[in-house]
Amino acid sequence: MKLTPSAEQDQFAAALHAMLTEADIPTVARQWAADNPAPGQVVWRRLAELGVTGLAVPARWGGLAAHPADVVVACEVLGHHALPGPAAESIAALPMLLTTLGDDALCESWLPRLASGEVIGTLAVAPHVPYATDADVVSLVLRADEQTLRLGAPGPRLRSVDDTRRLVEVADGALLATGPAVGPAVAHALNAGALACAAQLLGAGHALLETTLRYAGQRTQFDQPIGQFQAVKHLLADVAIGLEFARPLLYAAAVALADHPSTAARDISAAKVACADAAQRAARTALQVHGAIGYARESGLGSWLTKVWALARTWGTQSFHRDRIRTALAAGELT
Amino acid sequence: MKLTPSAEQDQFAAALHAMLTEADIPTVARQWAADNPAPGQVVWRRLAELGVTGLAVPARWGGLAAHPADVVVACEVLGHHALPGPAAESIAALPMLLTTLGDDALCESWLPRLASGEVIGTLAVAPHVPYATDADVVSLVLRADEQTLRLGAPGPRLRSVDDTRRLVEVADGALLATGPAVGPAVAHALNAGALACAAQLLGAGHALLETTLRYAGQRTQFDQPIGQFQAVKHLLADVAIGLEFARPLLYAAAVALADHPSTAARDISAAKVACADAAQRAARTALQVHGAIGYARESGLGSWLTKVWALARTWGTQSFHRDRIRTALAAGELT
Amino acid sequence: MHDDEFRQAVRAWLTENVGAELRGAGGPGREHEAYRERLAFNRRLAAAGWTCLGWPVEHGGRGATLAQQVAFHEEYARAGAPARVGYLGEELLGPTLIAYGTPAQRRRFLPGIRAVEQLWCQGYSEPGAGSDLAAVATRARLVGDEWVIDGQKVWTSLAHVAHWCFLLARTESAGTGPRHSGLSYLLVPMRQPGITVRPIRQLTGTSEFNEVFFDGARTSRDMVVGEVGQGWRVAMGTLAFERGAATLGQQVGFQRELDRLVALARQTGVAGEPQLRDLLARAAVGLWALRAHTLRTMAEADQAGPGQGASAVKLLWSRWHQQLGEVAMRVRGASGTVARDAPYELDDWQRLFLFARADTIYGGSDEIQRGIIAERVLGLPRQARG
Amino acid sequence: MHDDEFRQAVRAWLTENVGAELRGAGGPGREHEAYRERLAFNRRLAAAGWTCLGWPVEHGGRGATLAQQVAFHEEYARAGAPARVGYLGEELLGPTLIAYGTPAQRRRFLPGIRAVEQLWCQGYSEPGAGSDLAAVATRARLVGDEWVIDGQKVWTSLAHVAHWCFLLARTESAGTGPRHSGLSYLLVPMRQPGITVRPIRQLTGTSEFNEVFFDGARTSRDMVVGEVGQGWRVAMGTLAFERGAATLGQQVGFQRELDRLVALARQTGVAGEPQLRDLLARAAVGLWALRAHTLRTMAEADQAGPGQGASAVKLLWSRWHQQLGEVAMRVRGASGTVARDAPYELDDWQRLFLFARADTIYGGSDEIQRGIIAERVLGLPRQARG
Repeated sequence: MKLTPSAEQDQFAAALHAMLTEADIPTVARQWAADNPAPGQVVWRRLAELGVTGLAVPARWGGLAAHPADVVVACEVLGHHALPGPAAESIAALPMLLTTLGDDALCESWLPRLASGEVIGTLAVAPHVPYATDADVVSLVLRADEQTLRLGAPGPRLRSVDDTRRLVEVADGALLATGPAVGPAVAHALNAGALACAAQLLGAGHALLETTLRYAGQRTQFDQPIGQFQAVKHLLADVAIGLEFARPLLYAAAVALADHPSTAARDISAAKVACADAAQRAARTALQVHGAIGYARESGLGSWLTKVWALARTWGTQSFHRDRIRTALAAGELT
Repeated sequence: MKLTPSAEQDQFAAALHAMLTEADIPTVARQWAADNPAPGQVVWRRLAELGVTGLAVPARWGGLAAHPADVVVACEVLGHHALPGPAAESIAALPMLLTTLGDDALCESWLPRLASGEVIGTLAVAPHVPYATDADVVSLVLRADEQTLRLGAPGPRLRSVDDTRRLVEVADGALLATGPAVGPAVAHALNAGALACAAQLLGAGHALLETTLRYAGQRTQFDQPIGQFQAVKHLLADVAIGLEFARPLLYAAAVALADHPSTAARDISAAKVACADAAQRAARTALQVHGAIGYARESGLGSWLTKVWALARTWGTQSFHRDRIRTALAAGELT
Repeated sequence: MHDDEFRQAVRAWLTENVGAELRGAGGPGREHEAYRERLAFNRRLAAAGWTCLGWPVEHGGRGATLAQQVAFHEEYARAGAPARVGYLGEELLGPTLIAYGTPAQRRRFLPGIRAVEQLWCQGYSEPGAGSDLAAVATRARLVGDEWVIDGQKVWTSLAHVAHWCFLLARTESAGTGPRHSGLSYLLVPMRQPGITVRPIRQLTGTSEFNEVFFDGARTSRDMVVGEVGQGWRVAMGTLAFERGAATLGQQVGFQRELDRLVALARQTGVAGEPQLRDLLARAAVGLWALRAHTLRTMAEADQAGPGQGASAVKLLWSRWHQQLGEVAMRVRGASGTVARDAPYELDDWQRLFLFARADTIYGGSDEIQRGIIAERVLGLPRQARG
Repeated sequence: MHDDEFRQAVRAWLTENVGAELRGAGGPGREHEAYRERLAFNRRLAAAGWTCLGWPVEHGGRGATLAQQVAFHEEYARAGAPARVGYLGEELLGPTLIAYGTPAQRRRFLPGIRAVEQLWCQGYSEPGAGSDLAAVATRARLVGDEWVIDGQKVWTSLAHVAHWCFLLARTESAGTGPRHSGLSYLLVPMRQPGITVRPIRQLTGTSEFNEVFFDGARTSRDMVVGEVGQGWRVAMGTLAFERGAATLGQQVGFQRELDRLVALARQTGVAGEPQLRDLLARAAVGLWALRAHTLRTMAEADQAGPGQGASAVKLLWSRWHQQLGEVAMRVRGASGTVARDAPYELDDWQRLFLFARADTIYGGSDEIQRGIIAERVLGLPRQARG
C-alpha cells in the first residue's frame, strides 16, 4: 500500500508550496472575496503550469493521469495556503465526473481546457454541495443530481462564513447527460471531491498548528513563553496527534479510490471525518492559544478558521460521513 | 427550592462521618467481602442509632419521616466511606416501596424493624437491579417486578467486580402483593434507589478526589510535587467541577421526589447520570494521577474504584437514564 | 415590595417598553447592534428606576433583595430586552466605588452610572497583558496635580462611545516586589486629545472592540480609586463581585437559545436523529445543572458571604455555550456556512458558534480558571509566577 | 524465503502448535495465566526457530525483513497464540546487548534469550521513580570485582520467575550534573540471597507485578552494559527500539477484541442502539488509523531510520484501548459488574476495562508522552526539570 509520499510527490509539494508562498495568498484571497478575482486567476494559471489542474485528467485529454494520492498531495498544499477558488471542484470532482461518465464529446469539450487551466470549473450536487463555489467568477458551471447532468446558470451570490468562498445558487441550464450512467459518475465525483476537501482540511489544520506554535513560542505571559506551560503543550500535542493520524487515512482513501472501489466510499468518509475533526481541533486550539487576538482580522488566523469551518461542512457533513461508515459496519464489511 | 443542606443536615452528616471514620470501614469492608459480615452489621446498628435507617420510614411505623434530601445527605456520606451493605436498598428503596404500596400489614411487618435496624433488607427488581445485593447476609429479601412483589429466596452468590458487593440471584418466594398498585410502587422504589445510589456515587467521587489531592501533594517527580504540574492541576480541577455541578442536580432531584412527581423520574435520571459521570471521572483521574500504585490493593484506592464502577451500572445504566431524559425532552417537557 | 409584586412590576414595565426593534439586540459579539436605540431604552429603564437595583439606597440604588434582582434579570431576559449598554458602570465600577471610592468620587460618578448618562469602558487588557494582568505596562506619573498616562489598552469594548475609562496603570516601577504591586486604579476621561481609539475589525466583520492609545492623556490627581499602588487589590475586588443575579438572567437567555435550537431541529427534521437528540438532552440537563448550581451558590452566599465558585461557573457556562454552538452547527448541517447576504453578517447561530469560542477566553481563560480552582479551592501547590 | 511463503510457514506451524488451552492466554493484566504452559510453548517456538526473527544472523537471529516480522506477529495474533513470556529479553535486552553489549555479554546471554531458557525482568521503576526515571535511587558500588546493589524496584513484571534482571542503578552520587548522569545499566542474577521478591496484589486479585528488594545483592564487575555512568543513554536506547512489527501484531489482537465485542453487541441486541453503533464504528475507524499510521511509520523508518512517532502511537493506542474498554462496559450493561464466580476473577471485558486504564500509565504516562511530543516533535520550550 502506498501510504507515504514518494520523493517525486515531496518535490511536487515543495514546488507548489514555494509558488504559493511567493504569491502572497492572504492578499489574493482578500481580493477574491472583494470581487476582484483577477489576482487569484493568475495564481490558478500558475497551478496549471505546475500541472495541478491536470492531475486527475486522463492523458488522452491532455492531463497527467496521476494517482489520486497526487491530487491529495496537491490539495493539502492548497489547503495549507487557504487558496481561494473551487479546488475540490475543478481539480478533483469535475475531472472524475466527466471521465467516469465517459461521454467523449463532453470530455473533449472540457477536460483539455480544465487541464490546461484555460477553464476553471465548479459544480453543485444536491444535497451535499448545494451551491456552486465561485460560480460567478469561473467559466464552467455544472449542476448534477442522480439522474441528470446540466450546465448551471449562476444565480445570486450568497456569502459564506468563509468570505473567500463565493457561494452561488445555480439554476438548471442546458441538459448535458441523463440515464443510468449519471448516478455512478456523480457518486464517484462526490467521493473525489470529498477526498480533495479532506486533503485541504488537513493542510489548513497543519497551517493552523504551525501558526499557533510560532505564536506560543513568542507570546509571553507570567514571564515565560506560553508554549512553556504544560496546558498549552498538551493542547498542541493533541492537535499534532490528530493531524498525524488523519494523514494515513487520507492516503489509504486515495489508494482505495484508485484501486478498491468496494471500500472507497467508506474509506473516503473515514478520511473526511478524521481530517475535519483534526482540522477543527486545530482551529479550536489555535483560537484558545491565541486568545482574543485570534478574533482580530489583522491576526490573519481568520482565513484558516473560517476555511476549516466551511470545508468541514461541505462535500458531506460529518454526520453524513459517519453514517456511511456505520452503514458499512452494519453490513459486516468492517469487522 | 431547598438546594443547600441545612445546618441540621450538616451536623447529621458530620456525626455520621465521624462514626464511620472511627469504625475503620476499609477493614470492615474486607471482612464483609471475605464472608465475615459481623463487623459490618455492627456498623449498620450504629447507623440505626443515628437514625439513618429510619429516615425514609413514616413516623407511624417508627421512622423519622425525613425529606428525601436527608436520605441523600446520609447516602453521600456512606458512599464517601464505601460502606458495605445494601444502602440504597434498605435505606431508600424498600421503605419507599412498602410505603407507596400502602399495605398496612406489610408495612407493620417490616418498616418498624427496618427503621430500628433490627432488619437490613435488600431487593431485586428486573431488569435494573437483577441481583439482590448482600441477600445472603441480610434478613429481608424481596423480589419485585411490575406486577408482583414477592419474598426472594437467595440462590448462589455471584462475585461483583466490587467484591464488597455480594450479588445474589434470588428465586421467587411467597407472594406478598399483586395488582395495579404494585407497578407504581416499584417505579417509585426504583427512583428512590437510583437517587440514593447517585448520592453514594457523589460521595465516593469526593473521597477519590480527596485521596488524590493528598497523593498529588506528597508524591514528587522531577523534583516537585506532582500536584504542581499544570496537567495534574487541570485534571483535578475538572474532577472538582464535575462533582460540584452534580450536587445541585442531586438535591433538586430529592426535592422533585418529594414534591414534583411529574418530573421526579426525569430529575432523578439527570442526577444519576451526572453523579455517575462525575464519580467515574474522579476514578479515572485518581488512577491516572496515582499511576501504577493505584492498581495495588494495598493503596486502598481500589475499594472506591470498584464501588464507583459497580454503582454507576446499577439502579439503571447510564444509557437507561439518558434515555429517560431524552424521552422527557421529546415529550416537550424540557424546553 | 413583595418579591412577586416586584416581578409583576418589572414584567409590566418591560412588556410596555420593549419594542420589536429592540428585542434580542446587543450582547457579546453584537455590541454594535442598535446602539443608539439601546442607549435610549436604557435611559428610559433608568428613569423608571430599574437600574442599579442592588446598590444600597444611600448610593442611589434600590437596595433590592437578591430574589428581586434575580426576578429582574430573569424577566429582562425573558422579555428579550436588549443587552444593557451601561453594564460596565452598573456592575463593575459602581460596586467598586461603593466599596473603595471616596465620598467625592461616589457623589460625582454614581448618579451618572445610575441614569446611564455617563458610559464607562474598562482598561485592563493590554497587548502584553491578557491572562497575565499583572504584566500591565501602561504608566501613569504625577505631573503637578494630574496623572499623565502613556500606554496602550486593547479589547476595550465600546471605548468609542464611552465617556470615561476605569483602568489599571503602573504608578511605580515594578522593582523586586510581587509583579502586581505598584499598579493603581485610575478614572480617566475618554474625550481628550491624549486618547486615540482604534476599532479592531473582527472575524465577524464587526468591531465592537477597540485599541485605546494613551499618549500623555491626563486625569486629575484625585481620580485614583483606593490607594496609589493598591490598584491590583481594587481590580481583583471588582472581578470578585458576585454576579449571581445577572448570571441567572444570562441562563434565561441560554434557555431561549436552546429552545429556539430545539424548535429549529424539529422544523428541519433533524430532531429525529438519535445523536442530535442526545446532544440536545445533554444541553438541557447541563443548563439545569448550571441553574441549580447558581441558585445553590447564591443561597450559600446569603448565608456565608461570597463563595469560591466563580471560576467553576465561568468554566461551566463557557463550555456549555461552546457546545451549544457546535450543536447548532450540526442542526444547521450543510447550510450552516451560508451567511446572511448583505452586508457580510452572520446569523444568530453562526455568531453563537464563532463567538462562543471566545467564551473560554475572555474574563480569564479556561486554563487560568482551572489553575485558580486547583490552587485556591483544592489547595494544590502554586506555580512560581514571579 | 519469499514473504508469502514465510507467512504460510508461520501459519502452518502455529496451526499445529497452538492448542485450545493456550489460546489467548497471558498478556497485560494476565501474565499469571497458564504460565508453565506458555513457557513450554515458547520454548517449542524457539526450537522451531520462530524467536528473535529480526536479530542479525551473526547474533543468532534470522535477519528477517520487516515484512516478515510483520507477517509473524500478525499470524501469531491471528492464531490466538499466547502472550510470550520472554518478550522482555527478546525485544528489549537482546537488541540492547546487540547495540551496546560486549562480545562476551552477547555470547553469554543471547542464546539463552533466543531459546527462552533464560528469562529476564526489567528493573527500571522505583517507588520514587515512575514517570521520572532519572530519579532512580537504587545504588551499586564496586566492592572488589563485584557490584553490590542496594535499593528497591517496583512493578517488576514476572520477577518471581525471572533468572536475571536488567536494571538501572546509581553508580555515582548525583552531584550537580544532569539528574540522569551517574546511572549504570547492570545485569543481575535474580536467584541470590540479596534479592527478595514480593508480589503486589492488584485490584483484579491477581499479582503479576512485584516489588524487588536489593539488599547487598551482587553481580560481577563485567555485568555493566555500555560504560559505567552511561546507563541512562543505554536505557533510553532500549526504549527507542522500533517496535513496529510487534505493534502490528498488537493491533491484530485489538481487531480480535473489537470483532468479539461487535459480535457480543449483536448477540445481546444492543448493536441496534444508534449511539453504540456509532461508538463501535469510531473504534473500527480508529483502528484503521492506527494500522495505517504504523504501516506508514514503518515505511518511513525503512527509508530514513526510526521516526519520532513512538509517543504519538503510544498515546493513540492507549486511548483507543481505554475507550474500547468503556464501550465494552456499555455493551455489557448492568451485567458488566458481575465477575466470574470463583475464584474472584474478571472476565475478558472487565479486565479490558480495568487494565486498559493502565495503558495510559505504563511505558510513560499520557502526560509524559504529550510533553515529549510538544518538546521534541513540535519544538516548544522545555520545562525546567533539574
